[in-house]
Amino acid sequence: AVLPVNNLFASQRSPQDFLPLAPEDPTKVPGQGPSPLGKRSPFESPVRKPSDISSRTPLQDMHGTITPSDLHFERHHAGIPTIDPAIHELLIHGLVETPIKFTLADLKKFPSVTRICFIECAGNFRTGKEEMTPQDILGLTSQSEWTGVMLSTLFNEVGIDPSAKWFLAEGSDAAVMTRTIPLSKAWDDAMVVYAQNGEAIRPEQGYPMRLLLPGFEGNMNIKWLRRIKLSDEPYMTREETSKYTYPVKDRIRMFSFELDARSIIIYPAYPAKINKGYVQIRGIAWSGRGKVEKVEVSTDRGQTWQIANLQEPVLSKAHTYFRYEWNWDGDATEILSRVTDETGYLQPTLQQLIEARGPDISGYHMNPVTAWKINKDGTVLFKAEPLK
Amino acid sequence: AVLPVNNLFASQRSPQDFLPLAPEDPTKVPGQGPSPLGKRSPFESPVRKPSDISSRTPLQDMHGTITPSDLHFERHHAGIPTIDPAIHELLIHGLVETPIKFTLADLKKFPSVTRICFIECAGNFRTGKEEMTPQDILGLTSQSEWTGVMLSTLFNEVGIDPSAKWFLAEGSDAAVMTRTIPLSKAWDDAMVVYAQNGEAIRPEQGYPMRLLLPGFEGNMNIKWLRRIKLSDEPYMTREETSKYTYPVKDRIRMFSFELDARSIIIYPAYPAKINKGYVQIRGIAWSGRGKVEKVEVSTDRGQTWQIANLQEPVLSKAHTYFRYEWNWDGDATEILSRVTDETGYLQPTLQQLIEARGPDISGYHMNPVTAWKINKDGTVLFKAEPLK
Amino acid sequence: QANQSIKRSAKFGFGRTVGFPEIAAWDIDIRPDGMGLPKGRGEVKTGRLIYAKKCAACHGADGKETTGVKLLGGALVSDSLSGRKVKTIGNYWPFATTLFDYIRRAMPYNLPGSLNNEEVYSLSAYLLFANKVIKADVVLDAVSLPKIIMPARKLFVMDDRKGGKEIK
Amino acid sequence: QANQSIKRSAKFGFGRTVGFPEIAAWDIDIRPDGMGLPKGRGEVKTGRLIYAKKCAACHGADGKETTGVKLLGGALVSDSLSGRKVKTIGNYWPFATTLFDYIRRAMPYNLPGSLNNEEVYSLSAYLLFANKVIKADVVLDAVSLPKIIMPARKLFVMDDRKGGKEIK
Ligand code: HEC
Ligand code: HEC
Ligand SMILES: [Ca+2]
Ligand SMILES: [Ca+2]
Ligand SMILES: [Ca+2]
Ligand SMILES: [Ca+2]
Ligand SMILES: [Ca+2]
Ligand SMILES: [Ca+2]
Ligand SMILES: [Co+2]
Ligand SMILES: [Co+2]
Repeated sequence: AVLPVNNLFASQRSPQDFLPLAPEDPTKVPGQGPSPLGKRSPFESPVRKPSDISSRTPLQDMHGTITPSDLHFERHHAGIPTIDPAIHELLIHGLVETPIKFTLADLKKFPSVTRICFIECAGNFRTGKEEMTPQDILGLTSQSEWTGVMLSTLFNEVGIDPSAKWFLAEGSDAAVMTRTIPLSKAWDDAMVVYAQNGEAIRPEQGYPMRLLLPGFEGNMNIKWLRRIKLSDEPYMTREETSKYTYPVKDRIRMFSFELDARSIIIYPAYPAKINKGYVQIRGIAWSGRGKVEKVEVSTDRGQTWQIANLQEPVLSKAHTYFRYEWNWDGDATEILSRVTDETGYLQPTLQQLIEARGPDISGYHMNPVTAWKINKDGTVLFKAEPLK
Repeated sequence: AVLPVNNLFASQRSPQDFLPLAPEDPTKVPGQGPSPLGKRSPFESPVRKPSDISSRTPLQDMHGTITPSDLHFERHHAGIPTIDPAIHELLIHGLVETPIKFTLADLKKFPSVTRICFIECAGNFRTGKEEMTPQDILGLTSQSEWTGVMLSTLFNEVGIDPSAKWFLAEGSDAAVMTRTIPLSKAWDDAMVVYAQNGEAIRPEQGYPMRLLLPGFEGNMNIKWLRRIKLSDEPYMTREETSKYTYPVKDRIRMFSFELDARSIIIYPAYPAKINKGYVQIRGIAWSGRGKVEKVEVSTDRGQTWQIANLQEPVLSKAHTYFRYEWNWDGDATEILSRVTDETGYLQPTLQQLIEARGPDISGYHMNPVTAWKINKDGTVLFKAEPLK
Repeated sequence: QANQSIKRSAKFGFGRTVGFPEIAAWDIDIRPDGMGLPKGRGEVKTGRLIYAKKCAACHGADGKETTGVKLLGGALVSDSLSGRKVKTIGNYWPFATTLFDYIRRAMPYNLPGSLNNEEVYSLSAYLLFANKVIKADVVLDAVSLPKIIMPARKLFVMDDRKGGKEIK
Repeated sequence: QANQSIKRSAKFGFGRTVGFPEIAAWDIDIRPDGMGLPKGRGEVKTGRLIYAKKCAACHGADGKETTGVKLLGGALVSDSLSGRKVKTIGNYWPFATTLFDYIRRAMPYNLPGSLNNEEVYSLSAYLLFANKVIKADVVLDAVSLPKIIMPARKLFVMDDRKGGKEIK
């Protein structure tokens, strides 16, 4: 289990790259004094992998469950708006007694609530080649400690008409992103959050306020939230019809909000190289439907499964770190993980998903068990199973 | 309970300061695309308050329990060393079977463990004037999700001689900081950690590795750890004799490791201004001896006490967020909080501490109940009680 | 964990009550039944002209993908339901109202919110025509647009996963 | 939470066994019983000269605080046990070995680790003399240094808090 320093971002940084200078004996040189804001060590530079429309969290580098805010994945449909928090308002209207606009300062006056949960893009799964890292495969999921106000608190404030069954949430970005959400989610655990990991929510995550729908498709957690409208029927917006829908046999499934349980081993994973002997297998598991009940790891290509250790505390709809102590005998093999959530759902194989949904299976809500191939020389490759 | 945007750092930034430009209607302007690393909103700039020797976490701005890594308090005695993680080694020797040096890569091969806990400077208490923020009074405490290896794992690896009762821990900074710690802490919950909030530990917190002694004086959690020596008696280093000791009546108490339970209201607090009516009182409570059992809040100068809500999950030796729903009738008053930990210890008043320790009471291990004065105009001031 | 659902009839009184004009300025959503559609009308031939000027650069001259050419905004037009490889308005969009709503709020990508209602009706007409959903002479307005039955409508089903053990 | 104490007799085998010379290079600690003290010796008068050159700038010409002058490194010298306001070597340090250990590892602040053992013995001698702990003619070495009984020694007690309800 060699995890050499600076291998973490091997894909971004070659060993030839310039490394900063450090004194040979740091005990002989007084160091820099205190400062208003800390910085990373110049020897560490974790990065998201950006594309035109998203950027991915370096899961393989995560030693815990809270994603550093500047490494939280991004997905936006018209870029990150710059919003003046003194001007921004949230309007709640439609089937309500009193339409009200709330400023950020207003929101902060309401009872505040904090919860840790993941946000994951519904399209979070890539495959195709062996040289893929956890970040490449599943980097569109991140976890934060969110603080804000329960949506139910705001809904009680405006007064909800009994005929309301849905609410439209709309962003203040250039896509004016819109999704319809069942009202029941508001009475369950939806929040409007303004803080992330203790401080103000980051611009990429919706500054100054976003909707938080624990366990639901990332896209529905409308960022830069400016409007909520109560309605008796859904709006069939572009993001809930043209996008975030997927073929299931001869039909197209829409309004599939909950993200089914999944897991991934993040170590050892490409491009790590391991040695014979003790190897701690590490990964994360989560479910949009509640708590992780158990994670099983197989080190023999899925023939037998062993229970992994779950890092306490195990929270609902939250990335849960798991670990499994392995002694690698040096033979080529495949290692896999699978999660069972508290509803009894067991993470399926790709084959099971294809059987359930048909051969036209697409990129949304794909949560198959993923395997890593361990070669005799200790190198690790992604087992990129074909989609058909 | 007005908490206007940007009031958070009122002490650092005056309203006249330049604020960034934002488009009048952000829905009409495509925003910036994805990037490798996120940034704060230009409208938010939380900062630590640095002195020559330390910097303080802006507790009043914290909406959760995990301190953003770049806002973690600092205390160092000879500055922050720059350490090349490829060269740095940790030596464990003394009363051991086999003296061993571990590189960072070696440490990462061992079974890893994650835990959330606070680190607090034993000298974390300032008083003296009414215009003090929670950051000024108690900013030398912060909380992170730490990952590393149990010290017991490393001790099993080197083999501990039965005569060993203490271990010396030494840093690689220019102070070559040294403290002696009872061996029992290693068999209990001590760790050598290399990750903080998911990523590599920050330079100010000991990059590439530090000792973590949950609940013990911050100073003992030796940063930039380079050496551990097992011994049958303590070393009486400068930091455990000349410093981190304090008068208790006619004696000087040394080796007082555990930080007794304490709490502080962080909202409303100076310089906030509140309005008549609903105000959510918020704060943090913690104990170096285990879990927070309960937090009580008084809104009538300590005459009566009510139970505050504790944010779940409540973890051992961890900052625990509490909230209390208050209706302010507009009269001048004082608000206070006090914590009871799972050992039954109730946070004392300053008077009780003076009674217990005598009038020479000093800056270490001072955990008195602190009060905020609410004036009729809604302004809030620290009730700076005199130390004698 | 955090879901202490706070039900209270007493109001906190924070926020600012707003009236019709202020709501109307933001109230841009459109429902499948046509609720929210503004006054105005649009024709295919006007739409074709606007499309050429404001949309073709990113979605192609005829809205279709040509092999080897990557469209910045993707294809919008397809011939039939059979070729489901490229998902477009013609073969994948269940409601015509979505088209009006989406174009008005988000397009053109470089100048979102810049089209007036007549332009949006016209573009919707042109794109529905190009996708063989309507004839060349159909005029779109708040009454006719929601009546259009989209070819893909019948394919769409609400989520039928029920949670629990089943893989679906 | 995280404390699954892992007791195993089997070794993981990670890390590198090191021998005496490599350990010795880092093994700078000194115990109250003198264990760790190196060869060499130092005298008050030599110490006074080194102090003036390398220490006085931050700790004052005579190691004492003068009203109105903020010493960068604080006072090191006091006259008696009575004036406990300024905590110094003379009135607050329980062990003389700590002085040698601390000066060698951390002083002078701007050039830590730059003093040789003879210099450290000499500085320790001078500072103990200035604090009226030893006479001007005492020679410090590995044998004599740990024998010094510091005035404050008798004041120090181990933590007597026992946890639980008691405020102490
Ligand atoms: C500068 C490039 C650009 C221009 C000009 C542009 N578009 Fe787009 N269009 C895009 C992009 C990019 C997307 C995908 C947006 C996203 O990521 O959600 C898109 C998406 C669309 C879609 C949704 C397609 C689907 O299947 O979901 C429609 C409809 C559309 N555009 C219509 C138009 C119309 C009509 C115009 C002209 C008024 C126009 N576009 C001009 C770039 C452009
Ligand atoms: C450039 C400034 C500077 C110089 C030069 C300097 N010191 Fe210091 N000294 C300090 C500072 C600053 C501290 C406090 C360090 C800390 O924060 O832990 C200190 C602390 C000390 C202490 C501990 C005091 C206590 O009560 O805990 C001793 C002893 C000491 N110095 C001795 C010396 C000696 C001997 C020399 C010369 C060889 C010296 N110093 C040179 C700045 C200096
Ligand atoms: Ca998303
Ligand atoms: Ca085998
Ligand atoms: Ca400290
Ligand atoms: Ca009153
Ligand atoms: Ca409308
Ligand atoms: Ca020694
Ligand atoms: Co998405
Ligand atoms: Co300190």
